[in-house]
Amino acid sequence: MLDVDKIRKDFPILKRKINGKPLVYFDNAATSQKPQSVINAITHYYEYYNANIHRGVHTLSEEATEAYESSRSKVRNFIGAKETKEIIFTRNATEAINLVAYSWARQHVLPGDEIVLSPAEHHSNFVPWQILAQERGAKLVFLDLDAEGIVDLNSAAKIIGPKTKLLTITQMSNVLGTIMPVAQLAEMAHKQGAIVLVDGAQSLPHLPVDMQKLGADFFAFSFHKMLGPTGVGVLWGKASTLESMPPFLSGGDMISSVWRDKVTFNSLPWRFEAGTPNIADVIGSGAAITYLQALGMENVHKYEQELTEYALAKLSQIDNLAVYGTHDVNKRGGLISFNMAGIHPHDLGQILSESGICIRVGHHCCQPLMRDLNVSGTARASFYVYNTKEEIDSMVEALKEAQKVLGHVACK
Amino acid sequence: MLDVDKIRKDFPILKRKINGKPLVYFDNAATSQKPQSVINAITHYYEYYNANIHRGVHTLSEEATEAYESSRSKVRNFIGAKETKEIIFTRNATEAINLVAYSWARQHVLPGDEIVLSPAEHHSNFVPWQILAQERGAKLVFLDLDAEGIVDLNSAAKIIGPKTKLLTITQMSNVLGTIMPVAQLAEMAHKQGAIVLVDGAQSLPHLPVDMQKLGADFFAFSFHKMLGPTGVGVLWGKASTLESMPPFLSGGDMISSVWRDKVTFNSLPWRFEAGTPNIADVIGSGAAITYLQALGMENVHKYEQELTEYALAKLSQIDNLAVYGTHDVNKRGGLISFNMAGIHPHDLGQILSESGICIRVGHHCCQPLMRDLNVSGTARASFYVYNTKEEIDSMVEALKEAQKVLGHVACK
Amino acid sequence: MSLANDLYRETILDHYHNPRNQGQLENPTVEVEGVNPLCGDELTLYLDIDNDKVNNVAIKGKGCSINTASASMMSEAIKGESIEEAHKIINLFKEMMLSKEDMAAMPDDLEELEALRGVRNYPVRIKCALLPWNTLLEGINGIKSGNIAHGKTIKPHTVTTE
Amino acid sequence: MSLANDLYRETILDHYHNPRNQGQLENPTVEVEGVNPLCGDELTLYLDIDNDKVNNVAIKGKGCSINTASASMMSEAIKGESIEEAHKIINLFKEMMLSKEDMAAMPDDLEELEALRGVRNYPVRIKCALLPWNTLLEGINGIKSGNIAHGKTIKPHTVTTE
Ligand SMILES: Cc1ncc(COP(=O)(O)O)c(C=O)c1O
Ligand SMILES: Cc1ncc(COP(=O)(O)O)c(C=O)c1O
Repeated sequence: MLDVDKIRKDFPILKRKINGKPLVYFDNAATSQKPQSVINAITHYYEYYNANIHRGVHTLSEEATEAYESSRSKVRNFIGAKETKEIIFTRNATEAINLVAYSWARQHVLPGDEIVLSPAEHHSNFVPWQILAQERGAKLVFLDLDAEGIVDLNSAAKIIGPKTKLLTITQMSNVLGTIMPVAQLAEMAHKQGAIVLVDGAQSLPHLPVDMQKLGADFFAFSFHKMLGPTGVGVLWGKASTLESMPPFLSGGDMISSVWRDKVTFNSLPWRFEAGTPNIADVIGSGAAITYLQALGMENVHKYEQELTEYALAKLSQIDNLAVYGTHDVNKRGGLISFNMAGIHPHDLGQILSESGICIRVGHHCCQPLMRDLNVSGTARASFYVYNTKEEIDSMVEALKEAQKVLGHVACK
Repeated sequence: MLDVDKIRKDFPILKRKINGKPLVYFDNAATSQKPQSVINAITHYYEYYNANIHRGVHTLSEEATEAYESSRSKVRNFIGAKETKEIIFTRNATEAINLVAYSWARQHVLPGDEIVLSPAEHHSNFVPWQILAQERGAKLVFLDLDAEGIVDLNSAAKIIGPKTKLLTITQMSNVLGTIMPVAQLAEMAHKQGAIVLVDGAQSLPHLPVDMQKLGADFFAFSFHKMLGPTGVGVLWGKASTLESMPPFLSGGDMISSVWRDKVTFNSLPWRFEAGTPNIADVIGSGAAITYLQALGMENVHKYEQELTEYALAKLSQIDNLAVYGTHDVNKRGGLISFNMAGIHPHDLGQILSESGICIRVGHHCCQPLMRDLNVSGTARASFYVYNTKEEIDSMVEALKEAQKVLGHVACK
Repeated sequence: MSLANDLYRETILDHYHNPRNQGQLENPTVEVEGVNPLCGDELTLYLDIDNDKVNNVAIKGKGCSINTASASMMSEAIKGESIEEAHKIINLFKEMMLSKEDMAAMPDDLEELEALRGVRNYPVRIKCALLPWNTLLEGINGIKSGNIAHGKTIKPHTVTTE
Repeated sequence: MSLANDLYRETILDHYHNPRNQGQLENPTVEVEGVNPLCGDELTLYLDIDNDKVNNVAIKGKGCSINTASASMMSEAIKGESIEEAHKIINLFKEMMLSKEDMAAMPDDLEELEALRGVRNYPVRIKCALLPWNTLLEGINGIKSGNIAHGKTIKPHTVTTE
């Protein structure tokens, strides 16, 4: 199990007070906090061996190249990819998904093809496909969610069919917290000859995930949500699929030879990394993996389940508070969306903030789901390894306080 | 004038020794070193107010949003842009140029159109246009360089014509160091109704540049070359031009409203910033601007001219050493490419590195220019505000040493 | 709690819980949609304008307390006013929200709007308060410029920090 | 200077300044281009292969000292050898460059290649040393697999850190 007291000491921001109260950071699904080791990896790079990579023969450049590429190996190991060339560094999960939309999909998606996705996709795994579908005359087809907020496999078996060219789905909903049956869906899609993209932005930071078991062809995530710095995402892709794809962004470092009238491209993974990469933060991301691996992803997941169980029980004691998605902690991760009758989430977020408690409110970049739920937004508390039950208690107190300030108006 | 002793104390990496010798960093055109204030801005963000921006109501998110957007204002002010909405944060200059290639050019460049560029463009301002031209049946047309390595205006007047749809040109060559007559070229292009993109990756870090005088429609640069962190670039565009462009990357934060079957996009500049941005490094980039503005870009430029004049004089004393590009420091910046007869630049770079001197060797992502010069590569020393004449002396000594080790073989 | 002083004053809560001029008009001169992409506030404004006068206004939408209260107060402030007067009120309000210095108190007949002054201290919420006003501005500018045919809907413009 | 011991040994400088088997063949069995995108080294290898034997080899290219010397030594090592033997030599050389542990000395007839052992300590230069060998490998594999028609050119493959 996790030694949370010890973990908390690794996160300098947790010393912060807001309005005299200790910071309670429950906005981890938006972005996580960073341990000292990640911050130090970045600082050490800038203070000791900052240089541009790949094309340098001098000492700094060699050291920087070595550290940058060793982060790639760490990613490979962390997600169980077969080869380092399957790991492509992007700015964030959003860019990773766009890379697939521009480079793979614009080669393969034809008029009449279907792109199947869940109605709970984040805008980043939704809008690129909406634009593509419109451009290509393809069709977006939505899976159904069951009462618990999980993709319904029976109905999926009917929806995924011979016209399906791509199945794209989040492994964990960033609104409902639900874990989607990705492996089963991938199997259905593959039987139909479709390609499968899994959005791991919410799952990989919190669950053990293994590319050899997931059944996906592409997997996208962001480091800033998993203790790493802002500015780094990853697209994992099966080598054979990536090999067949044309470049997306072009420029320095992704070429092999350039003439006035022709060009040959570099091999994987560099073919998809144009220009000077975010060297410092890729190195910092390596440190984030080291930190998570030391904790153990099984332990991370178990601890968050414990927090979630505790929080769900506490929240159920508040009147007029509704939680979205399943209450079964075996089917969900540590993020909880809720609404309080008569109180707009925006107001809730503000009142909690006065007590130093950071939650996220709004549509969470999931407007289609908000429309399905018929709400303009929700309040969302999301946990990570440094959160505690005491912090959950503080939140529950603050929620009750908010009810007093803004009052549930029965007659509205 | 600059107080270089004081400046050097601001750069922690300059304390480093390599093989017992002080680091001499002359690879600034590849990436610059970072002052403590930039490193601290990043560290402070992570240790004190790290949060996702724009959609948060809690304190950390408000503070982070404020800091992120204030970097945008600093950029606006630094480059003399009219409005903050003209400043779009990207990963690097390469991505900024690709944004124009995907979003603007794919709307406007038609078969038979001409894209005019110099033969000295960096791959990042070359390959995207080569790919586009091929895709669209458009034509790349090359300007001529004069004997000094500067675009020839007389011949340009003949080359830029009614078929020209885009003129794209670097303001300073990253191989020759030459400053290109961008304003005059832009005027010619505008007379023909063309759009003008200026690659400012090498110029903005070293010269005063003002969008109101430059005459460009787009301007691209990278912060890592101007004392800022890796992972941040900027595309500046005229508001009216940007307004007319469709989104490039899509996903979170760049939308206004999303339905299952339609989407509306956010206003500028956010329409072009999809997903969680590189928050920490954008904030760090703001600190880099503050640092440069305190020095004064006129002073930066003058000091580098002084170094360049000194270096050119010293290098001219070495036998069999040829410098590329003009020797007139009023027409060039502080980067010098050279070759020594009989010694491959790769070997030169390695030997200098043994003495702690970092220069760049190779094709500098300018293979078309290398082919024009009929060399496989050059050695390049590039200066910045913390470099000194003593460091240039060390390099000159090391070059002479290299000549002894590898020997100029007259009979080859 | 300073929040109660700044943000959740009684006037605001009153307008939030009982917003005025809710609903929609049968045959509006113009219908304007406003949306705040960052927090999801949405509203539609129905304006009945004739002879340069705002005869009637109705509001449909979901928003937070600040947004709802601001829209509600706005509807009361402009109903029956000339377009010119409406412009003045919009400007006064935006100045109160956005100007760096502390602006003088609102004129007596707009005194109620003072309740929203505290919002200034909460940058994120300023957008909530401004959304109805910017939407209104777009509506009356659309009519004045003659760009908008009678009965037409003006589609969501996006609200920024301006 | 340790560099002189590791990298710029006399044997290497000799091959750099006077590279063997330079030029091109009139009617090669196969012509292979190799390029190192990271530093710009380029070379073309002409191979005359008959009855599973490397009858002749010629090299055209521009490269640094390590690259040039490595290509030159390689050409001497494989000329006249059977394809099978050439494979063995390639493997031995790659092992010397890439294996984590220090490999045993090269057999006597390949002793000269020992001069390149020091390159191991300079990761960036390993690619320079390997480029000719990887290019050769591509050439003989192309012939063996029967994929390559007589006289055909194999286009640049890209060299990575493997
Ligand atoms: C002239 C020029 N343009 C573009 C670039 C590309 O910059 P980046 O790699 O930061 O995208 C460079 C830097 O190498 C450059 O020198
Ligand atoms: C499920 C999901 N997908 C994608 C994203 C996009 O991540 P990023 O903004 O880092 O690109 C997020 C994060 O907000 C998410 O929760």
